[in-house]
Amino acid sequence: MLNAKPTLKSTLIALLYLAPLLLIVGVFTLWPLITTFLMSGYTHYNYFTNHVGGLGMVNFQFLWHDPDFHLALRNTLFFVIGVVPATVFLALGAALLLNRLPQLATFFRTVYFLPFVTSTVAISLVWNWLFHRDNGLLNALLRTHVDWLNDPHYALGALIIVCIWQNLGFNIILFLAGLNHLDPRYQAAANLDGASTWQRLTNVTWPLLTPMTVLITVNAIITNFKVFNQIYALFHGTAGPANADITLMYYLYQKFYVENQYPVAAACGVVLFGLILLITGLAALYFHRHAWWRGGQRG
Amino acid sequence: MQVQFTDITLRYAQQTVLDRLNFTVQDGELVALLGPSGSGKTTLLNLLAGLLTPSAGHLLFNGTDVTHQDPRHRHVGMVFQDYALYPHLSVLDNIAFPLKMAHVNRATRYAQAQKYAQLVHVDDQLTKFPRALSGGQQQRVALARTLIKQPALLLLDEPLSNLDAALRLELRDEIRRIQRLTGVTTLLVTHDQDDALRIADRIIVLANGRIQQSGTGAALYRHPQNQFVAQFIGTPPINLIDVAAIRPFIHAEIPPERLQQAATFGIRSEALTFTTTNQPILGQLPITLERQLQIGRDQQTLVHSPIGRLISSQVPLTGTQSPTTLFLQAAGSFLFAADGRCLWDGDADA
Amino acid sequence: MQVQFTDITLRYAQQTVLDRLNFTVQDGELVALLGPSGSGKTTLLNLLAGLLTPSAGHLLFNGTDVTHQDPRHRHVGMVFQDYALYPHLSVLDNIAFPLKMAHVNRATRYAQAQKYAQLVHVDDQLTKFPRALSGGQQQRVALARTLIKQPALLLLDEPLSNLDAALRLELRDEIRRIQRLTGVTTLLVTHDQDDALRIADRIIVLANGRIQQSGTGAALYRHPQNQFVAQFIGTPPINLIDVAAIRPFIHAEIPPERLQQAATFGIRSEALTFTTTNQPILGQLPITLERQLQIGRDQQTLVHSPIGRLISSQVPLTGTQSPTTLFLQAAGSFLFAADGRCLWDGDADA
Amino acid sequence: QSHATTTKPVTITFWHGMTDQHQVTLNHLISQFNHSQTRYKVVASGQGNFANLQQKITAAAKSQTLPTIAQTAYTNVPTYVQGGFVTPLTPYLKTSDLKDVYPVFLDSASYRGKTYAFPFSKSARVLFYNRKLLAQTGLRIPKTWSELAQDGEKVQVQGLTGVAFDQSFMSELDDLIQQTGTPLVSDKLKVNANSQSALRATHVITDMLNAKTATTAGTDGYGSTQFFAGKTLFYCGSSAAIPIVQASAPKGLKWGTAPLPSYRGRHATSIAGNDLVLFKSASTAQRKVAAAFMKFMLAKPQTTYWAQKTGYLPLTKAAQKDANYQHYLAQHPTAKAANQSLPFGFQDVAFLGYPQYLVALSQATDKMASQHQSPKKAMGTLQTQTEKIIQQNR
Amino acid sequence: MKSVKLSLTYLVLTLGALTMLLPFVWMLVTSLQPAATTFTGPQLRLPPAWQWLNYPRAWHAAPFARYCLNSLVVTLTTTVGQLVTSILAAFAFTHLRFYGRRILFNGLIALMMVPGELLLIPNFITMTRLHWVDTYAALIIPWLASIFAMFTLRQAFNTASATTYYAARLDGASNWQYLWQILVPANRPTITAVAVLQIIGSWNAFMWPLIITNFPRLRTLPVGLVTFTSETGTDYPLLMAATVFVIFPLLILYLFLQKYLIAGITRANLKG
Ligand SMILES: Nc1ncnc2c1ncn2[C@@H]1O[C@H](COP(=O)(O)OP(=O)(O)OP(=O)(O)O)[C@@H](O)[C@H]1O
Ligand SMILES: Nc1ncnc2c1ncn2[C@@H]1O[C@H](COP(=O)(O)OP(=O)(O)OP(=O)(O)O)[C@@H](O)[C@H]1O
Ligand SMILES: [Mg+2]
Ligand SMILES: [Mg+2]
Repeated sequence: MLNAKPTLKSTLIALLYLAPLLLIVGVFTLWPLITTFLMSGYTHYNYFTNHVGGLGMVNFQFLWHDPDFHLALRNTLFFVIGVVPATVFLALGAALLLNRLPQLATFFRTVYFLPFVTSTVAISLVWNWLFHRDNGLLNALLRTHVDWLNDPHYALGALIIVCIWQNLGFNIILFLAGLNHLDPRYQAAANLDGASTWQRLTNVTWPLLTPMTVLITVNAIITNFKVFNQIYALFHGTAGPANADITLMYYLYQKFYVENQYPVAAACGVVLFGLILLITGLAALYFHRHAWWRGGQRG
Repeated sequence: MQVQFTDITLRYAQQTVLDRLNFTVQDGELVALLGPSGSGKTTLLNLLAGLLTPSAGHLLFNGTDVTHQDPRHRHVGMVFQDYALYPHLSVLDNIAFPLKMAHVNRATRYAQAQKYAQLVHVDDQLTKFPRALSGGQQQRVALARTLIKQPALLLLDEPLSNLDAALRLELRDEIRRIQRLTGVTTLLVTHDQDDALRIADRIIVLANGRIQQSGTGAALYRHPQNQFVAQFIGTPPINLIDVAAIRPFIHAEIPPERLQQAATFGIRSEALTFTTTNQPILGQLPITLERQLQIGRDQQTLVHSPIGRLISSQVPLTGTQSPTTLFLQAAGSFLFAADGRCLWDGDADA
Repeated sequence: MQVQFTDITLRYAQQTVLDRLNFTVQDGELVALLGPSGSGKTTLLNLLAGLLTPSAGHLLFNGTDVTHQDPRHRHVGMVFQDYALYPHLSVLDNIAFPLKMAHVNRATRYAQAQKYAQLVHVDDQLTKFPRALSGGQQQRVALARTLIKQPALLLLDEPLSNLDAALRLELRDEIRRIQRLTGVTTLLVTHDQDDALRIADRIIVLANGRIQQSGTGAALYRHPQNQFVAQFIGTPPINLIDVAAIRPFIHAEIPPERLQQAATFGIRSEALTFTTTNQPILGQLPITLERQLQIGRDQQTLVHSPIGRLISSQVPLTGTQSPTTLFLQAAGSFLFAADGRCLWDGDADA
Repeated sequence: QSHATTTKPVTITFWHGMTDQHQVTLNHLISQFNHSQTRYKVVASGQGNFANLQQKITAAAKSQTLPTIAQTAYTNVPTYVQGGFVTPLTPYLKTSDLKDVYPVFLDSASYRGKTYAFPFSKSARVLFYNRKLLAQTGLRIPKTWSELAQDGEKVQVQGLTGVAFDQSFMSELDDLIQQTGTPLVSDKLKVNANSQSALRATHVITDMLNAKTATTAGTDGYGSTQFFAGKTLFYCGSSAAIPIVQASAPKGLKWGTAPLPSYRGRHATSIAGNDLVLFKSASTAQRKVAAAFMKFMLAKPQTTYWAQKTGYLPLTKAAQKDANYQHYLAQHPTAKAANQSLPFGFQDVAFLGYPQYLVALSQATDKMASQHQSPKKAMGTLQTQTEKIIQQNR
Repeated sequence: MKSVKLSLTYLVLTLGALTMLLPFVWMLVTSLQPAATTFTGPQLRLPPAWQWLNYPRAWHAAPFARYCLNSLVVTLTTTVGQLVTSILAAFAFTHLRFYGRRILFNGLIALMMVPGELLLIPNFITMTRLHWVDTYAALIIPWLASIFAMFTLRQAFNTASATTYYAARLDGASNWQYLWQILVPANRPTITAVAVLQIIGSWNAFMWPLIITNFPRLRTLPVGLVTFTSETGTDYPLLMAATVFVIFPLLILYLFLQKYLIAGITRANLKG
């Protein structure tokens, strides 16, 4: 209860509640992860016969020296930094706007949800058109003549835009659910306390939304670190012009499924995993410091 | 700030909570709002604060129509019935919040907050979050948060209900003092008639969507305009008897046509006396003593009489001699019509 | 159910809220828990309910140690200070919830819920959700929900604080009636001493982590064991004067060594009388009248005297003749040591 | 796998990456095979597109749940051999069975002296041309790459583009270097990416690109998009795309196909496409069935039917000479070019690490196309990368 | 002032909505184009003649009826399963005290970071060991747990009123009863949101169903969409037509669930 301490019995009971999830996650996520970790240390490994020539850091050394990997790493970090904050803030903004609509809220919510169900193929085709150098809408609007998708300078930016746009609906839904949970009394109280709309947002809504923000941020970091499908679709199966959009995940995919470099792919997976862990950890730490008001009891 | 309700009606889905309300609160007045639970007191405050918009009618502040004005611009401070403290802010930050919104600098606002925390005796809880406060502590923080912004209109929704008697008296007087000092127009919702009678300039009794009566505490107590008010104000509650039953016992002169129209006879507990005083007497009632109760320095006596059970607060604690008759004083006796109207008031009319 | 606290201590992070508490509540007893805001009343109820586990000590129900028993198996009913209604259930479902948990069939449980809703007068709100209820209505729903399960131990945390006087009296008596009828052991937290004095078999005063005194209402009022209790119980609050200041005015005999040890002299408002009665008198005080206040049928008089400002409730409303001396009755006068202990009690010792 | 009984036919499973109409055609042929006798049965199942199919084979190989045969590129054979799950066809297909097959299909299909891959869905690269523009500009179909380059320059002033490539021009580059006589990677696994002749050949394309007389398709994927816009004279594409080009060409556009131009007097056209492989896990009986099915597919009626319906190349000389097929060519003149290319068709040598090499090649061409990297630099990188790949996989 | 703000809000939202609508409209328009016209590059232009027949053609290009049934079965079971396992776990993390709670939770969050592409083949091997290839079990069981769903629900449960929990426990509810009778209904919007996201995830799952099944009998709708792409190009009109009927059920479902995304009761009129 309020100040209860864990006991053996309570731990057993909790494990019963956790068992289904743990079982499935253990078998289908943890176990493959372990095999991947192991594989990343194999040298002269025959993937099919399972013959292990030896153990070592060769695969990591390979990554260390591979310029493509460096590029992928740089692109990925750049991409995540470009996408995550924008995703969180745009989704929050849109959710806040949607939340206060007196009319047509359902309509707008549905529309914003559309990209999430529309097929990636259709989306990438439309963006292909929007970004097209000659008959693209973007160039027409901006009065430019940029080859967004085929110019290595712009291709990563284009990908960032597409990813932000596409994940918006998903995050809006989550933020709307979060906003729904807020007690309107706090808004009323802040209103009476003289808070402007902006002050209400920064001083009341935003801190109270912390749990949802943590969720969305962590999730955005994770999914964007793992971005692959959008690249594949947007650049017609390549990693963009001159590898401009190669990400760690694309690199991993290519090494594993195209080049049959299984241990290298595993090593890349390990690096990717470690990297996400690090960044997510930092984000969580940041939010943790800002959310301890929930009390030590739960949280 | 002068506040004026003109023909204000408020309906929720099925129910009309306030029905064409008209009244004015003068600038600097402290008005207590009394009324049964669910009568619309909180609703009324919410209307004033701008958190609800009336279904019909207009709300004027100093003569300006503010019916549709944003709450933020009304300069209203409100203690919510359930406090609505910000869960993510410490006590100090909660209290300082309105000042922060007004862009008061950090040092000044914390100094102020500290001062108000002291005022409501939560200065030893400043770093705690609301979750870790007791009910009464939360209520006090809410009060401090409201007072600190020095609003033009102060709305207090049962701000002291969770405090112990001593603290309650202290804070009640403190509120009164501050109110006097700053001259802020104040509406105080309370269920404690003692509070209302003691600090309010005027009391408004709200029930069934309408204002039943408005006036000073003494006026309401001594000259209720209808049976509801008579019944609602005063402990122990007024004794209500069928007029037909009591008629034989009344010897003094009550205008007969009034007696004719009346349906109910009301007797305050202090109007049933053991001895006669220099006050006019209406009659005498034979009684048998049923039970006596000492509450603090106060005693109540439950007696049995031919017209039913009655409560008197004027029978001394009996050692041996038990009274057999009680006198019925005119002051404190009322006649009510079937629709509740007060037809005759022993204090004023006798 | 008999409830026994043995050496129970409860600490939060920084603060010891309850400090080696020992007391017993007998089976069928109704005990009122009084104490200043933040003194740990809610904490104590939470301990009983099993929502908190004591940091040290044991809790016995009928002699069995239940310190670590699951709340669900304690057969405890509790009205929470903040009601804790289920937001997604209608009023009817809220009230019926405990019966649903007990697998009572649908028809029976709704019939029962209806009955209890009637009891607390929320039967016209049955289909509403908690958010659409007024504060007092929510509180009544919480009360009904607790009563319906007919617990073996009833814990009421200020269950009537948001109700108007009439309803409050009615429900208070209703609680008492049900309690008598079912013989359920009950702990009632209240800030209303009137409630406590009127329905409790016994009152426990909790402050500073300890039980200050326990006894009937009259005992606490007339024979407080320490200054805290004397101060805490009774309105208007007791007058407290420095012993040195009052000594010259005391003529009757008070044991001198007591007077020597004492630091403070306490005088209840009703011990300052206008006329002498057959009660022993300690002395006479010259006064000038400062202010008189009529509250309902009660009046309080603020007077100025050489020993400071005093409140008396025994000065009649003055028309013309204003009193110049007041008598100091023995009954209602107390001597307190510097540490608060009561050294001499005018009622018992004089 | 279940053993064949007298009553129950021996069943083999066949994974392929054919979709839509091609799948229909394939299924038709398979059911013909199944009905042609009662002892064998082929059960085919589509596994998505080729990328999906590769993933499935990898997964199945790893977990030892492979089918009997599967469609795959012969360039994967070295990897499969190393993984030890593919078996040579030689014991089951006699040389006589294959003698009529165009040698180009078989030459590189053998690895370390054994034949593992059976040609299946093959295509060649051809030159598409815009008849109207050709007539307008008075140009002829170029016979050589230099003609093509000159044509590009000539029409540039009229706002026209000479040639459009697909997203990557690596096939064309491969062809050009092959035509110098020293292929990018020789049979002895010698890498010739940055040889003088290879660089010169590379310049043929990059010079055009830099002069903007040629374009790559970029994210359009296929050069045909450009070609259809009517401002491009030529388009280098796969013969497999002809049916689709046919269907989607704008109304007014008249176009034809021709074999790719020659370079330095030599013709060479790379053959792309997929083959069939037989997996080791198959029982002897199944292997025999697989062989029977392959032979069935080589028979004239099947081969011609397959070629006509899908636009893939006919596999045998007999099929090409077949009157039926000739009639088809007459009606579909655009299909001729690919067939004409067959005599000088070639396939890359397969070696362990080929997929890595392919990625490196594609990156090199991409760098030249989108970053205008010099051939010297790009091909130099390719040279070292490829050498390293071959070295590591030795 | 208020109305200016409001119209600004509408303006911004409408602009956003247009970009959101565009791909969808494009999809619809393309699905009605004559075959292969879009091969000339993506552009929004009305078809010269509306090819309604694209829909039946696309429908018959692959066993979509069968796929649809499979998709339904898989989506329903996995979504319900995920919700159940996630709800149970989220409850344990928020309302139960046990040793290693923090570590276990953080460990699970870390597992969210494992790239799915790495899991494919090891899981396939597990499936073959279990002899589950080509069974519904393979399609369903690995997806019965979702750490993301658990995480979302845990965040929601964490903000639930503590006293309500205590009240329910005192009212005789076991943890189990509290969970299902109070906590879950009270968090309906979040649970619906999670469900919607999971449904979409399962419905669009492509790689796993393809890898784990060898025959059309057990395949799901997205696998059917591969029919329209080949090595030389994609038949966009048919693909889009198929896509439209593949995602149509999701839209209907979303419209239906929309009202549950908003908590009707807890958002009743503002109260003091
Ligand atoms: N979770 C907590 N963490 C730390 N301190 C707490 C916590 N809960 C309560 N307290 C402190 O414990 C003390 C007793 O609290 P409790 O709620 O029992 O008081 P109470 O007697 O019920 O007061 P009230 O009459 O105001 O409701 C208070 O000082 C409060 O601040
Ligand atoms: N959101 C709502 N929807 C419907 N009815 C409501 C709503 N809010 C309040 N009510 C009803 O309006 C009436 C007045 O409520 P209000 O809260 O103003 O009462 P109150 O006078 O403050 O009562 P209390 O003293 O119990 O707090 C009550 O009957 C209540 O049930
Ligand atoms: Mg209220
Ligand atoms: Mg409390």
